[in-house]
Amino acid sequence: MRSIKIGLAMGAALLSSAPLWAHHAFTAEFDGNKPVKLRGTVTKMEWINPHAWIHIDVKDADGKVTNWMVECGSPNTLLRRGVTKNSVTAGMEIVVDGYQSKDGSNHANGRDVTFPDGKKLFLGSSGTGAPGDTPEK
Amino acid sequence: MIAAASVAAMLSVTTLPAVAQATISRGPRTADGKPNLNGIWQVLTEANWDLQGHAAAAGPMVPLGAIGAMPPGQGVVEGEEIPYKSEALVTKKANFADRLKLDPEVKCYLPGVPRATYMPFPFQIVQTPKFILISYEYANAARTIYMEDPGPAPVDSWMGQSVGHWEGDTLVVDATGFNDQSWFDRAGDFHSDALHVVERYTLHGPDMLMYEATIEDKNVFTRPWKISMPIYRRQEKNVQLMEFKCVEFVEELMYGQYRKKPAKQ
Amino acid sequence: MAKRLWMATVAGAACLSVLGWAAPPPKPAGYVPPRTADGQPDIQGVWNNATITPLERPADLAGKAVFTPAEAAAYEKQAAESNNRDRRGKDGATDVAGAYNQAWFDRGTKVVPTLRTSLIVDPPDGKIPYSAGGQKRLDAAAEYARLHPADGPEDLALADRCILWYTAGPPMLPGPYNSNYQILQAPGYVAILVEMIHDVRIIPLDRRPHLPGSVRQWLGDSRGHWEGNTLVVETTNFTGKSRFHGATENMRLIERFTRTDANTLTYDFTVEDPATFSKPWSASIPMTKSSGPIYEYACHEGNYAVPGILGGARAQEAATK
Amino acid sequence: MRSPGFWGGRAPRKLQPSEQPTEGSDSMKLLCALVGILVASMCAGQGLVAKKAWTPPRTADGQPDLQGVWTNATITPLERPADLAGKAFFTPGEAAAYEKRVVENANVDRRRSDISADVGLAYNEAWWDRGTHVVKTLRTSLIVDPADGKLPALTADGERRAAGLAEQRRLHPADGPENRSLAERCILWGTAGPPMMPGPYNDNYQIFQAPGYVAIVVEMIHDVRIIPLDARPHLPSNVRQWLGDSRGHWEGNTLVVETTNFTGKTRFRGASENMRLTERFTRTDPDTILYEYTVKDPATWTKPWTAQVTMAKSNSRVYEYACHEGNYAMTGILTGARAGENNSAKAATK
Repeated sequence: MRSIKIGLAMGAALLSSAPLWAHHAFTAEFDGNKPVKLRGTVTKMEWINPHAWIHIDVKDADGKVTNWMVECGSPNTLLRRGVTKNSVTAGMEIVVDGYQSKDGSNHANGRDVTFPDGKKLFLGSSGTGAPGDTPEK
Repeated sequence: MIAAASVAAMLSVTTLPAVAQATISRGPRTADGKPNLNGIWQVLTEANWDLQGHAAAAGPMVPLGAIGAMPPGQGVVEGEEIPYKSEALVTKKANFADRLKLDPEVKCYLPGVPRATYMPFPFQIVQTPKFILISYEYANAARTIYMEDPGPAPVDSWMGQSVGHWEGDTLVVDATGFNDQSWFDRAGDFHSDALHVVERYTLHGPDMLMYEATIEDKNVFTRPWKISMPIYRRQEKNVQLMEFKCVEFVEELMYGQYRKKPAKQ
Repeated sequence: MAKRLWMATVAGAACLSVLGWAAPPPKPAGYVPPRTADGQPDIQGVWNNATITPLERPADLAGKAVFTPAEAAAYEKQAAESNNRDRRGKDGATDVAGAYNQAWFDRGTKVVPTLRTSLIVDPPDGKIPYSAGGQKRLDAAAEYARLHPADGPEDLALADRCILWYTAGPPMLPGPYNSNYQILQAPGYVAILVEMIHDVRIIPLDRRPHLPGSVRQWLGDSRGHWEGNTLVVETTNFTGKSRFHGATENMRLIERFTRTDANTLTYDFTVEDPATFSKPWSASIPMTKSSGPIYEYACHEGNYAVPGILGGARAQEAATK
Repeated sequence: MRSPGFWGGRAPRKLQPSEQPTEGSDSMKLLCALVGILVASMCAGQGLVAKKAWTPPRTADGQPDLQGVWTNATITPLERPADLAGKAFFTPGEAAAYEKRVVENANVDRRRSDISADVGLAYNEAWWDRGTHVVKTLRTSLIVDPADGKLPALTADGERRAAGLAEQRRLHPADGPENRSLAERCILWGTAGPPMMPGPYNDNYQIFQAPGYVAIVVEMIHDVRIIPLDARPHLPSNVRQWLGDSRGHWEGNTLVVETTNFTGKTRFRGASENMRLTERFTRTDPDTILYEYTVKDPATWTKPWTAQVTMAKSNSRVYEYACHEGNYAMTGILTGARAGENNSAKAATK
């Protein structure tokens, strides 16, 4: 009983005390009032820090193609999970659910990046299955 | 006959470069019996301005005057010429012409390999049996040389992936996994992501390392080519690497135009 | 053995003539120069090459290679008078070109001891043998200079710009003042400190190769070796901007330094540049021992003249508009 | 790092009695005395009473061997949350419950209804690596001194400076690059510190030792701390560095590192450039380094404070984290701010 109470209290504490920011404030770069949902074809994947960028060609209803850049996280995290530069290849079709940049350029954050069937482009979460998650023998 | 042989030996000795003749001392050793490369090192060469031999020249920035000029260098390329493919030579020349905009060093970007070695900044080697760390003062760049091959690099990077082994008393480093962003010098010498560098570090006495790098990139060069230079131990009392975190120094250059109140030109 | 030596001498002579080293070998007057500790003939000391003998033979001396002693004395007297800057010019332009009092000049007062009428000893006419191409470039450069006398600093003489004086050369020619040199020798090197613009020529003697062809220097790239008591210096890698009598960057220079007596260093040089000269040409200048010292000639640091010349040109342009 | 919220971790599952630092014993005894017999028995149950210390292996030159790749990712926060006031340690059961809840709450793949919060979550969970465990000591905060797990009170000067910085941030959130955090500028991450604090991902370190030196490669922004052990003097005091100037020595099996010469721009929790940092690295078992640091800065805090983080051995590698080279975000943030200003100006003229 006691431990449950503590658990509940901790959850509340976490929400109140943990602003979820990455390398930089995404709220400073992307506009919450401009949600975008893009379905496109990967043209290039930049495996760079501080953030990886996926370049995609998005075709609109009239058939006009626009290139978008989609901001992701630090590649290093994924490298520890076995991802390599061959994991994302040009021609892959993906769906990006995110927010457009405040300056109006064709940049969006990859708030949720999936394949068209809804499966996530990258799987994994903190501390699960990462090679480094188990101590070295 | 004996006399002839000794004359021949004398002749061959005198044709060796002076540095090779100086290999009298094998230098210090680590506990595991390897040449001890630990220490703070720095080149004394103008290779960072241009790997090839070059006369002094004015720099690209008039207000910098003599501070910004290019010091002359005799060149560190074996055979003098870098064997560019013809179309790559065009790129190199264009790089040089537009170097203020394009040289990654201007923007405080990571130097890559081998340029990190001959930047005019010291670096420190921390040598352990399984890993050798090279910490460069410029842009706080760092490389770990893996003495056991960890397998191919998962993605390309600026400093690449380095795998080392000992050939006798020479540390041989095989470096791959580079992106195509770094340059070899301020003269616009460049490479693609197919770059493969083999470096050789050999102690000549306690205070000098002979450095060689063989550079191979089938997209840019017609054949592998080699540079070499001595690297000297910094011997000042209490010498240490200091910070050259230059990002701060290029923020105005790179982002000044986006300021709320841009500085007046 | 003797035969082989003889053959080598013949071969050497042939080689010399092919290279155009037509300068007469200095008289071996029996003088044996002292040696440095490492065995080089000792040419150290402060030397001065000031002379009133011109590089090229004046037109009115055509056909006359050597003065008699009396002619030399007359020539020296005349030169001293006409050179005397204390004598004011006949018009403003001439007078202003005189610049300043005679005391500031130090061109020497004597012709060379050989009494030659020109420093050039080959060709025999004492003239630089320009090729057609060389003359054309020279004329074009003169025309350019006429049209653009002072558009920018690059239009001024190298000496005006404090970049290079003829006294440094190489070849090292006498100038109107400060024609002083100090030679120092160390194992493997001969160093020549030129007073004008504190240029130093450090000449390695170890037969190393020249700098890469892509590297070009105002003073070129010198390599030396001893032939008997003569220091022979070969210089290449000049810049295309050096402008030594219109020569191109491919000029090749051979200098020969021979101490012919305690107080004389005979300096001979041969210039080769087929793009400019129809044949190699040679000159000979005696350098005289001097008590020194060499003083600092910082030039650029106090060169008020460049803004003065350029500012003057701008003012003149504004006035003629 | 402006994000104090990511205490990720991969602590091994069980804490051995011998892992407790000898240094911690006094304060732990004091704590036990303060909170009474119930807590004391809990402490004992978790093996906080030091037994015979594990002896670390030695390097060839005789240093205790700290070498290897280590991660300090943990979900334990720096300061004890208000609702855990008075509770210094979890029981193993409480820790497990806490870890489960935090991991669930943190999962960013769950979209948030608050749009601003949702944008702030940036990208999918796969890119994050905050850890899933509390520190091995089962402490509820990284701060161990003061005993309440909170930063000590700011001095009047410290408060004034903190208020000034906050005001500066409010008035000039993105006027130019220097208004942004050091991490956003790719100058310094909290993982490098020093002190070296866990962050939201890539909390990895590789320690190298050679005679006379300990070198710590910090994955974030490839910072390297090379710590001389020869008792040399610090750099002249006019030389100020982001990472300060570190000098180390061994006290038994503990590496003690003193760092001074910080810049006034380093901004570690509002500290001044005169901050003096003492770090203590003790390898308590093959897979654990107990990392403890004490911050002294009388200009900022009314008294020194001390925190502990356990670092876990990792079989991963340290990968290159080039940051500045691909920092498109700085341009995006500044142009975003300019776009916002233009919009406001247009709205005002309508």
